[in-house]
Order: sequence, then structure tokens, then C-alpha cells
Amino acid sequence: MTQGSHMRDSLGGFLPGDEPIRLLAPDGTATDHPLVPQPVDPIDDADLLRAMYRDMVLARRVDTEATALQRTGELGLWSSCLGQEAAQIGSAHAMRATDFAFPTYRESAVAWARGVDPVGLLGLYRGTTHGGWDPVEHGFGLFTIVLGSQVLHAVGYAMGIQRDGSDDAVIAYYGDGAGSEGDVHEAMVFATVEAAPVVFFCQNNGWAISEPIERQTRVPFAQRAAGYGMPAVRIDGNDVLASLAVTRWALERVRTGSGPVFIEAITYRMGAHTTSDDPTRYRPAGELEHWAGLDPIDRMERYLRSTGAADDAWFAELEAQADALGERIRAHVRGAQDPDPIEMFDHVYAEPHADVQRDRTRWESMISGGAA
Amino acid sequence: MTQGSHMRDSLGGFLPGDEPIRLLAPDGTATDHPLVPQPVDPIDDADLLRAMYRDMVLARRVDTEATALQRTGELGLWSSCLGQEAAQIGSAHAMRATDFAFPTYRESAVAWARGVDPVGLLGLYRGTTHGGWDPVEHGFGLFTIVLGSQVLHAVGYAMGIQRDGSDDAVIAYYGDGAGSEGDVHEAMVFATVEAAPVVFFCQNNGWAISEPIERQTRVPFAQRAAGYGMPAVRIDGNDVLASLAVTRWALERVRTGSGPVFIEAITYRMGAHTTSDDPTRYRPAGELEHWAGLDPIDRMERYLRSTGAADDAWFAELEAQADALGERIRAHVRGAQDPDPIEMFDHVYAEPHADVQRDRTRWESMISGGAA
Amino acid sequence: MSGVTTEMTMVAALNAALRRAMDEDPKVVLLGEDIGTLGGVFRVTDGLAKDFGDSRVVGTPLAEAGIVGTAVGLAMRGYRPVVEIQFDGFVYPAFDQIVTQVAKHHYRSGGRTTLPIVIRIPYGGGIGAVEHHSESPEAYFVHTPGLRTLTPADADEAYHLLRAAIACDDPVVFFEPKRRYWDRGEVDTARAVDPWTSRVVREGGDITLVAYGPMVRTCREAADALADQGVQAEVIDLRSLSPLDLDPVIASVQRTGRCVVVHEAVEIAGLGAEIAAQVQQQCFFHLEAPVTRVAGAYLPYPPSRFEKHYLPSIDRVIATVNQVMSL
Amino acid sequence: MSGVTTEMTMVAALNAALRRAMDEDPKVVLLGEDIGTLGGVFRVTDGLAKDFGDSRVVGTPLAEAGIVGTAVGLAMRGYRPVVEIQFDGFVYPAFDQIVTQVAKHHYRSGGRTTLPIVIRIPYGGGIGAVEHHSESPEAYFVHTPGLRTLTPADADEAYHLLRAAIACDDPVVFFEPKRRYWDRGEVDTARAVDPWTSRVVREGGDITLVAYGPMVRTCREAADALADQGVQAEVIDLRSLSPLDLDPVIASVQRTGRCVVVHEAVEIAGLGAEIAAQVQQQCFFHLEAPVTRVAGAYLPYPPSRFEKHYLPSIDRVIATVNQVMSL
Ligand SMILES: Cc1ncc(C[n+]2csc(CCOP(=O)(O)OP(=O)(O)O)c2C)c(N)n1
Ligand SMILES: Cc1ncc(C[n+]2csc(CCOP(=O)(O)OP(=O)(O)O)c2C)c(N)n1
Ligand SMILES: [Mg+2]
Ligand SMILES: [Mg+2]
Repeated sequence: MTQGSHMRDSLGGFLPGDEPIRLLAPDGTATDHPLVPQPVDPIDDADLLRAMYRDMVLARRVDTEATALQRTGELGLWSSCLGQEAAQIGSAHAMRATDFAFPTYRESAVAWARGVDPVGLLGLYRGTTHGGWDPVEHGFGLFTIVLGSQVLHAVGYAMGIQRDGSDDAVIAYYGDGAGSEGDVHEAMVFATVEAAPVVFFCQNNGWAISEPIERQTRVPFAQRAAGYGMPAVRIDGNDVLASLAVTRWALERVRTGSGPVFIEAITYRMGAHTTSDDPTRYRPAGELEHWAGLDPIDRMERYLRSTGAADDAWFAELEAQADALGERIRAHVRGAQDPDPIEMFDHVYAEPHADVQRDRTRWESMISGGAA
Repeated sequence: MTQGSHMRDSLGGFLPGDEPIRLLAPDGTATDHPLVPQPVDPIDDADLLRAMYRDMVLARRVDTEATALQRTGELGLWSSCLGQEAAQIGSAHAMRATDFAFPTYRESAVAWARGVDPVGLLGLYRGTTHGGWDPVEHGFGLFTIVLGSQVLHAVGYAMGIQRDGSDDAVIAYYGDGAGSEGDVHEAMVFATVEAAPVVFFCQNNGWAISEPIERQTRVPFAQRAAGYGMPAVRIDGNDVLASLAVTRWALERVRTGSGPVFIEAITYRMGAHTTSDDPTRYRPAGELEHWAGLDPIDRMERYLRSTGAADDAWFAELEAQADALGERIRAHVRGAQDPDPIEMFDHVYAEPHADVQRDRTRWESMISGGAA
Repeated sequence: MSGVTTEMTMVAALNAALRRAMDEDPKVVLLGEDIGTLGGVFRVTDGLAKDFGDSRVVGTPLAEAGIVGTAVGLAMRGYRPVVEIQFDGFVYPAFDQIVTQVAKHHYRSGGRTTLPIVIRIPYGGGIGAVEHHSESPEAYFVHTPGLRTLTPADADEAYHLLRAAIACDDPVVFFEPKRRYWDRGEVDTARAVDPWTSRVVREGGDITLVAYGPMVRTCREAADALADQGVQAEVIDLRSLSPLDLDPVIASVQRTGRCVVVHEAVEIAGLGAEIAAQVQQQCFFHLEAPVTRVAGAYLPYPPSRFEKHYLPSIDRVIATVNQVMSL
Repeated sequence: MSGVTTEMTMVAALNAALRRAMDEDPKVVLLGEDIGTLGGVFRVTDGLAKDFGDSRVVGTPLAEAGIVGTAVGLAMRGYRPVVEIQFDGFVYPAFDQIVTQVAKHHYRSGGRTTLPIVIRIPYGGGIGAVEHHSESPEAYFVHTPGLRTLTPADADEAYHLLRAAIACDDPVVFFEPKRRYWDRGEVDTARAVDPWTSRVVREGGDITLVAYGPMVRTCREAADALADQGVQAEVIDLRSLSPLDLDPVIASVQRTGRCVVVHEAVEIAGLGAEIAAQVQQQCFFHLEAPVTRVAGAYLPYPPSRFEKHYLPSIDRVIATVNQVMSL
């Protein structure tokens, strides 16, 4: 059975029954949960299990490389998802190729699972692009910095799915802080009133920069959902099996037209907010260490080893893949040329616009004249 | 005991236990409710009971006069609170003089109970002012047209009360439609996180102009509150005794620092949305008639008569007061002069502002030259 | 090409444009408060819910960010949402979605995602309304690259500009001059229109009057009166505020040497400032008097009993023209 | 009156101004995301939560409309809230509260209610940031009567303007030029300042450069370089954008006959347009060349690798001045 929650006291206020669903304990043993029939079998689903583990490891490698590249000045910024890989990879693996995810700026592991090339993604943090991949190709929207705004886009996209008569579905990712924004509320109103096929996936990582979760809510986040008439599930967000199983359940449910579902993944941001942040100014002593003991990758490694789903050779091969990925990222990012300055005038509009055209001409002559 | 709810089917989705609290039945009999000890006694509280009845009748008279004045072109618009007098007068009578209420544009009965002169209020609809009374004098904010925005002001004001160390409290009035705005959500987040002394008083009158309540929520509105960790009570909004008792309870509770309370008053807008509206385009047949049978004034009259709290002479005297009020309103509104045009430059800023001063001078010469 | 013309109000012309677009393209969907059964508070969507159903004419929850934000998602899924904001003063809750998302998403995506969204906003004063129902916020949107902005002056223009807005692959903020909603005019649905250019609506060689939306009629009427006094004013309807096509204005001012810009919006940092800045730049050696503005004073839109003094009137335009002519 | 001066960064000067105001008046309260323990992402509120407690330095929930809306309520109750918006690009969720409530409430109340609210916004580019962290939205606010707008150019100005903003009974939008946050300068806390007027920061007789916020330093540096070429540029720091005090500009242009306005914000319908419009109106017979603008192109703020080409640079100011001098 599920073990007790390890969230720090300050989260407080769990209601009875609010115990997050956990299928994989920190020690690597798989457990049952009364609400979720055992979703994966270590033998039959070994491919999927290994794939999820691999994605977590490679996503973390992207993270490590990006952090290092920021330190050496190759990137202006990086926002790490360290510690949140299970929530992201499990939920992403629950999606179909034709489903669509709307991320914030922290879903680099989801991006990886949706096939987005990290080199494209790092362009955003290097300052060569505001985007960097084709949302339609990957079923994965652009990173969204204005908190909460993408949640409404997710609902609108889901309303489009309904009008298409399709059974695709949408995941809207956002954080515990963003949930305070009016846009997220309006998204829940629209989604429930329209019974739109969307899963609200909130990664409650305990913090919004320096503001602890108590500054956003006094009660478990998942309680919000009932106010709109939407079912909610809390999961151990460091458990990739729970994330997969519950998101699968949620996606299947929303596809049937029964309206949206809310998932609160309780996890922890093990890094700084971004490379500009200094968490030592606000993080209580011991908190990081506590969560390090709940690391999502460690526990999955224990599970794979203990069940025999992966062996030493497989882990060594993965390590080599990770190294190769790291090398490829470093090479591409370090070698990246700055774009041609005049390209900043591209794609302001889809159709010609005289004011942009006029400024483009002015800038062309300034740039060639050396004044811009 | 409370009788069954008479909300139309379309509201749907009452959860068990969501039966609105009712203390006064449509036939005028007072009832008990397990959650609310009988709040008033027909003998001991006769003054208060008569005062509430009188306020409902006079508020309705203001409404009738204003509607008539709009018809004859004396007012540009009027938004009637016909049918919502019990929700408004009961809650207003629960307030202390030093408490503060933040209204929408429909709280003309609350305005009356807070001592705002209807003549000042009608200036808003005549187009001579955007305000018309002193909020501090009456503990009653200005009418707010941008839906939901005043709910945040209410929370901020309540945060000020906390910082003053006072035990005053605040009521934030708003409608079922406004509840979909992001501002109302953010207000609930701030209020619960700060444990601010504010009562959210939502008059669910079934409609937001032509949009029925089903376009704002699939479940009872009051369920929203639990998502923020706030207690909620549904009341029969056409029952002035329930409105008084529950709001009194809520105000006492919020004064103690236990955080905000949500009240959903289920009522009905018996008039058009405003005098510009034509409800025959959207109101289902029979709905108005059904609610006319639940009229808040009629039932209170029955109660006062059957308990002997008021007699024929008292009702006749009230009728005369209402006629006098009507006459005073008509005389003042009809006789009102347009303000001096240059006064539109007053009070843009509290301190001198050069751009306003410059425009004022320009307009002075244009107005005297006949060009403005 | 010109076809049969029909006389109708601007409201009817807008309704006809929506109906035609919905007939032609099943991806056109309408979103807004009260646009279904009620047909909108101005009846611009009258009858459309009945004929196209409520999955294409969506009476939304009461939340403007929600309306615009879901329109973004619909557009990402291939729809062409046409959104109604009930009044000018209620666009601000959606301002974040408009400025940070609608305006910037195509750019952010490097051109991969198009957002063909039309945001219809009845705007301007003169109808004796209460607060927040008479404002002219167009400068905010013109100052925001990534948006296009159109505003028709009469029924025929309303039909064509709205059709063009819906057809455009860029987001368009579409300002409808509510005091002209009930003006009747001939609508020629077959006429070819380039919506992104200004148009000369009255020729004249003495002075150039620049206007858009509700003020076009005001300027035409002022020009008629001025003609009686012997002053021939050329009147130019900008029609598109972004892009801002000042070529006809500049050509005109190079002839007339004098220019007056008229709008209801607040003068300071309003569109008139931009027009004055560009005209003085480009007509510097032709100008015989400074470019002069007739616009709103630096105050919130006042209570309606003041609006006849607040709004640019025919008399104010005439007085300003006479003053500029005297320089 | 002038006292002891201390050298400090603009961040430290702002911090000192807040601290002094909080010391003097218990009604001054601060609201914003991460302004408590963290001291704000730029550390402007560093140490204040520790010294004044979390009921006066409120680290708020993550909701900008909530921050500004509750500040309105606090002001109604007699407080003087100073609000921090974390970055320029995140003010839009609060735009409705600012435009329809903060700006209009005093007017709506017929002068009965004052709202002494300061809304601090770090703004502008040049720090290599990601999207939404480099914008210059000041024109939106200047076009909104009921608000005042200030923006300091250096540490000393920052101290005095913020003190004045907090002391003012009107709402003030206070734009802090984030790329100048770490510039050091002498701060004289006893100096008397009239915050609502422009100031000449460098005298010169050949051409008038008008700037504010981050561009004041750019223009000073351009003027130094121009002096080496023999062109004496007068540099004026507007300081207050609403009210907009153009008297010193007009006096200067009446002498120089030439005027260049510089800002980072988008040129179209930006503040430069207003300045050009007023200057050509008032200096019509003195101008020897059109008023010319150096400002942002008509595009969303580009990715940071483009910003050195996008932003007005010293070179661009010099090139424009030379071009205007040649007319
Ligand atoms: C509208 C808006 N306001 C403020 C910010 C600045 N900001 C960036 S991330 C952040 C905290 C977000 O916290 P949360 O939603 O919990 O996500 P997390 O960073 O924890 O993944 C803030 C305040 C922003 N990006 N957008
Ligand atoms: C932000 C905003 N959007 C739209 C409107 C236009 N409007 C005025 S009243 C109204 C309906 C309000 O419904 P509800 O909140 O239920 O209050 P009721 O009118 O029923 O009292 C609408 C859409 C507005 N005033 N403000
Ligand atoms: Mg978080
Ligand atoms: Mg209602």
C-alpha cells in the first residue's frame, strides 16, 4: 500500500483521502493503490519502463548540460526541471502522438519526451529565438513565460478538438504559483462548462520562486477542482508509474466527453528557480536533502534493477547515450552563430505589413551603415 | 424545517446538503434550520423586522421610480434589483455602521440600507456623475461596473482592517456571472491566504444578461469556496431572515480572524438586466411567474401580518412614506440641472497636474467660444 | 467589380459579413458574452446562433481573458475565431492575452503558427452611456506590434473590413464605432476593397482632415459646412490603424500644406500624435501651419451629460480648421 | 538645500527610499511577488521584510490583478501601498485594475477617495533576458489619464522620484530602468526635487536630445561623443512622463531649432510621437528640421541576441543627430 506522504509540514492541510497516489516507493518497490489497478508489469511492459527511465535520465542530462552552458556564458538563462522528471515523463508517456501539451518554461522533460531537439530548445535560453520547434510536429506548444496564459490556450485547443469530432486530448501543464492567476480559473470555468477534453496537470513543486505554497493556498490544491465540478487526483509527482497511470486514466476519461480532470503532482524543484536565482535565501535547511532522498530517477533505477527489467549493460549503454547527447548539445550550442540581425523583422505578421516593411528597410540601412 | 428548493431544474446539480437555508417560507411562515438557531423573534425583534420590510419596500419604490424616469428619458439607464431585495436588505442589516460593503451596479437596495440618498445614486444613471455618494460616510463603495474588480478591492480593504487591528469586516457583493472573472478567483486566493475579514456575497440570480447560470458553472456556485479552504453557505436569497442570520454569522466569524466566508444567495432578477435589455429574447416561459410566487416582499408582509409584528395602520403609513419618497425622487431628478461643463475637469487628480490644467484652459475658451 | 447594392445599417452590414464568412468557411466560430440567443447587446450576431448552432456561436462564460485565451487555442487547432468584447471598457481583462499572446505568438513561433483571430470591439462615445461604455482605446493596440487594427466608418466599409479581417491570417482588432451602428448606407458586397489602405472620402485643396471610425462622418459634415464658407477640406478615412497608411495623407498635405487630425481618444499619446509626427517629418517643407489635433482631453471619459462638450464636434473641427487656416 | 552625498547603485537608492518612507509613515506597505525573504528578484526590497515585518512587506500570491486590486482596497482604507511588478512584461494581467480602477477611481468618486498607490515596474532591455523581460510599455500608461508616470535616470533621481511618488496622493506608475539598476552614483538625500518637471542634464546650443529612463545615459554619452565632433547637444531628461513637462524642451528647441527624441519603446504611437507633435506645434517657426525619433521598430521585443541591433544605441543617436544637423 501507499506510504505516507513525505511533503514537508508546511504544505499542511491534507484532508483525509488526500494522500497522494504512489505506485513506486522511494526504495524502488512497486505498490498497489486501491484507485489504480497496477498499471504496468515489469516483464510485459519492460520496454515502456526502460523508455521512461531513459527519458528521465536523458532529460536530466539536458538539464545538467544547460546549467553548465549557462555558467560558461553560452546561455543567458536556464530553468531546470531537476527533480520533476517523473511527473513530466510519466504524464508525457501517457499521451498519444496526436494529443497536444501546453507547457510553461519548465517542461523540458516533456519537451524531450515529445521529441523536441534540446538544441532547438536551448536557442530560447541562448537568446536566438523565442520559440525553437514546430508545435504541430511535436504536439507540444511553445514554452510560455506569462504564467497561466497557456492554460486557456489548452482549453481553446480542446474546444477545437470537440468541434473536429476527434478524440484527441490536451494536457495543460502549470505550476503551483501560476494557479493563483485569474487565467487558470477562467480556464477551469470554460473547460468544465464546455466539457472540454483537457487534463490540468499542476506540478506542485512547493515553491513559486521564493514564495512557498502556503502563499498560494491553505488547502491542498487539488480541492480547487471540485469547485468547478471536475474530478481531481493527487499523485506522488516523483513516481513515474503513478504519473503514467493516473494521466492515462485522466486522458481516457476526458476523451469520452465527460469533461476535464485535474491532477496535482506533488514534487519538488531540486534546483534553483532559474540560474539567476539563489534559493539559499529562502529554502529551509534540510528540505533539499529530504527531497533528494525521494529522487524520481533513483527509485526507478532500483525498480528496474530489482525486477530485472534492465541490467548493468543496459544502464552502461544509457550512460553512453547520455554522454553522446551531452556532447552533441555542447557542440551545437557553442558553435551556434548569432542570427543575421535583419531576421528580427521576420514573422511579425503572416501577411505583409507596411509599417514592419518600412522599419525593416530603415534598419537594413542602419545595420549596413553600422549604426544598429 | 426548510422546504425544498424552488430553483428551476436548469440550475441542476445540487449536491446532497446543498439545500439553501430558508427561514421564511413563501407563505410567510418562519421555519427553523438546523444550522441557524432562530435568529429573530417576532416580538422582541419587531423593530428590526419592520425596518427590514420597510427598507425592502422603499428600495423597491426607488426601483419603480427609476424605471419610470428612464422611460420618460430622465435617466439614460437603470439596472433594477427587483426580486433581490431580501438578499440585499438582509445582508445589509447584518452589517455594523463601521463595516464596509463593495457593490456592483445592482446593489441599490444595499445602498438604501446604508443610507445613500437615491437622488445621488440616480445621478449615475442620469449621467451627471460616475459616483454620487461618499463611500466613507456610508461604509459603502461606489457602484462598480467592470465585473469582479471590486471584489479584490474588498479583500484589500479587509487586509487594511487587519493591519489596523480593528474588528470591522467587509462584504463583497457580486453576481453569478462576475464569478467567472479571474479577479474573483484572485480575490479568493488573497482572502484565504491572508485570512482577511471579508464575506463574499454572491447573488446568484440565475442570469448574467442572457447567459444562464449553466454557462458559468455546472455545479452549485458555493462549491467553489471549499477549493480555497473557505466555508460556504447557500441561502434562499428571497428570504430576508436567512440573509440576515447567515450574514450575521458570517460577519462574526470573519471578525475573529478565521478567514473569509462565502455566501451564495439564490434569487432571481425579476426585471430586465437593465432598461436597455429585452429578456423576452431569452427567458424561458413560466420562469418569471414561478419566481413571482416567491417574492421576497410578499412573504415578509405575510409574516409581519401573521405574527402581529405590524398592522394595517403601519402598512398604510409605509405606503405613504413610499409615495413621499417617490415624489421626492421625481422632483429632484426632473429638476436636476446639467452640471457646468468645465466641471468635467475636476478631480482627475488629487494634486495639480499640468496636462489636465492645460486642457482645462483650452476647453474653457472653446466652451465660452461655443465650439465645445 | 461592383454588384447590386442594398441599404442597411452598420449593424446589419456586420451581421451580413459574419453570416457570409460562416457560410463560406466552417472554421469560422464566434465567441462572446450574450452573442447567442440574445444576438449580442447590439444584435450584431442576431440570428446566427439559430442558423449555425451553438458550437459555432458560443455564448461564453463571463470572462474576457477566457474568451480571448480560448480563441488562441481554437486558432492553434485551425479555427478562425471571431470574438466579441461587449464594450470598449471591458477589453482590459483580456489585455494580457491580447498583448502577450495574440500579438506575439506568430513571432514567437518563428512563423510556424498563425492566429487568425478577430477581436470585435464596439467603441467610442456619443450614445449617452454609463462609465466604461464610451471609450476609445485604439492607441493601446496600435502601439502593440503583432496586431492589426481596423475601424470602419460606415455600413459598406463595415461589411468589407470585417470580411477582410476574418480572411486575414493575422490577428485583427476590429473597432466598431457604436454611435454609427444605426447609420444606414448602401452596401455593395461585390466591391473590391484594400482594407489596409486609407481612402480619400472627400477631395479638397485647402486643408487635410484625417479621421477614422466615428469621426469620419463628423469630418465630412464639418467639411460640408466649411465648403459653404469657401474652405475646401480634403477628408481622409484611415480605415486601417495598423498598418497605418499615411501615403494619401502625405500626398494631400503636400498639396494643402495644412493638416488637422480628429479622434475621440485622449489626445496625449493618441493616434493623432503619431500622425502629426509622421506628417511633420515627411511634409516638413510643405507645411504652412503645425499639424493640429482635435481629440479627447486628459481625463477619464466623463459622465454622459458632459460628453457633448468632451467629444470632438463639428463645431470644434470647424473652429480648429479656421484657426489653422489663419496661420 | 543639500546634504551629505553617498555613492550607491540605483537598486540601493530605491531600497533607501523605501526604507525611509516606511520609517516615516506606518501606512506605507509593500506588496509583490518574492519581495519578502528574497528581497525581490532585483533585491530592491532587500532587508525590508526582516526590519518591518511581513504585514508591511507582503510577499503576495502569484497574481498581478490581485496585487493591484488589493492595493486599491488598502488605499481606500488609508494605506499607501507600494506595489512591485516583477518585470515589465507581467504588468498586463493587472492592466484592467490599473486602467479601469486605479486610474479612474478618484475621478469616479468626485474627489472623495484618493488612491496613493505606487506601481513599481522594472522596464526596458539591454540585459540579455528572455521574452517579456525587456519591454517598455510606458505609453500605455501615459495615454491613461488618472495615472502619473515617473522614471528615474540615475541613482539620485531614483531616490528622490520614488520618495515623491510615495508622498503623492495620486497613483504613480514608476518605471525603473533595469539596465541602470547597477549604475553607481552620488545620492544626495537632502536635495530638493520637483519630480513633475523635466530637467536639462547637459547644455548645448546645436540640437536638443530628449530622453528618459535608460536612454538618458545613452544620450549623455552620445552628446559627449558629438561634442568631440563639434556638435553641442542639449540633453533633457523628461523624468515625469505624466504630467509631461515639455516647457524646457520647447525653450531648448526654440534655441537649437533641432530635436531628436530617443526611447526604447516601439516608435509607432510611442511617447516620441507625442513629443514630436507638441514640439512641432509649439516650435513651428523655429524648427530647422523635422523632429526625429530614435526608437523601437514595429516588432515584439526580439530574442536577446538581436537586442544590440534593436535598441537605440549611442551610434544610432549620433547617426540620427548628424542626419538632422545636415538638414
Ligand atoms: C504573469 C507572470 N508573473 C510573474 C512572472 C515571474 N515568474 C516567473 S516564474 C515565477 C514563479 C512560478 O512558480 P510556479 O507557477 O509554481 O512554477 P515553478 O517555477 O515552480 O515551476 C514567477 C513569479 C511570470 N513569468 N509571469
Ligand atoms: C468586465 C466586464 N465584462 C462585461 C460587462 C458587461 N456586463 C454588464 S452586466 C453583465 C452580466 C452580469 O451578470 P451577473 O454578474 O450575474 O450580475 P447580474 O447582472 O445578474 O446582477 C455583463 C456581461 C461588464 N460590465 N464588465
Ligand atoms: Mg512551483
Ligand atoms: Mg446574475
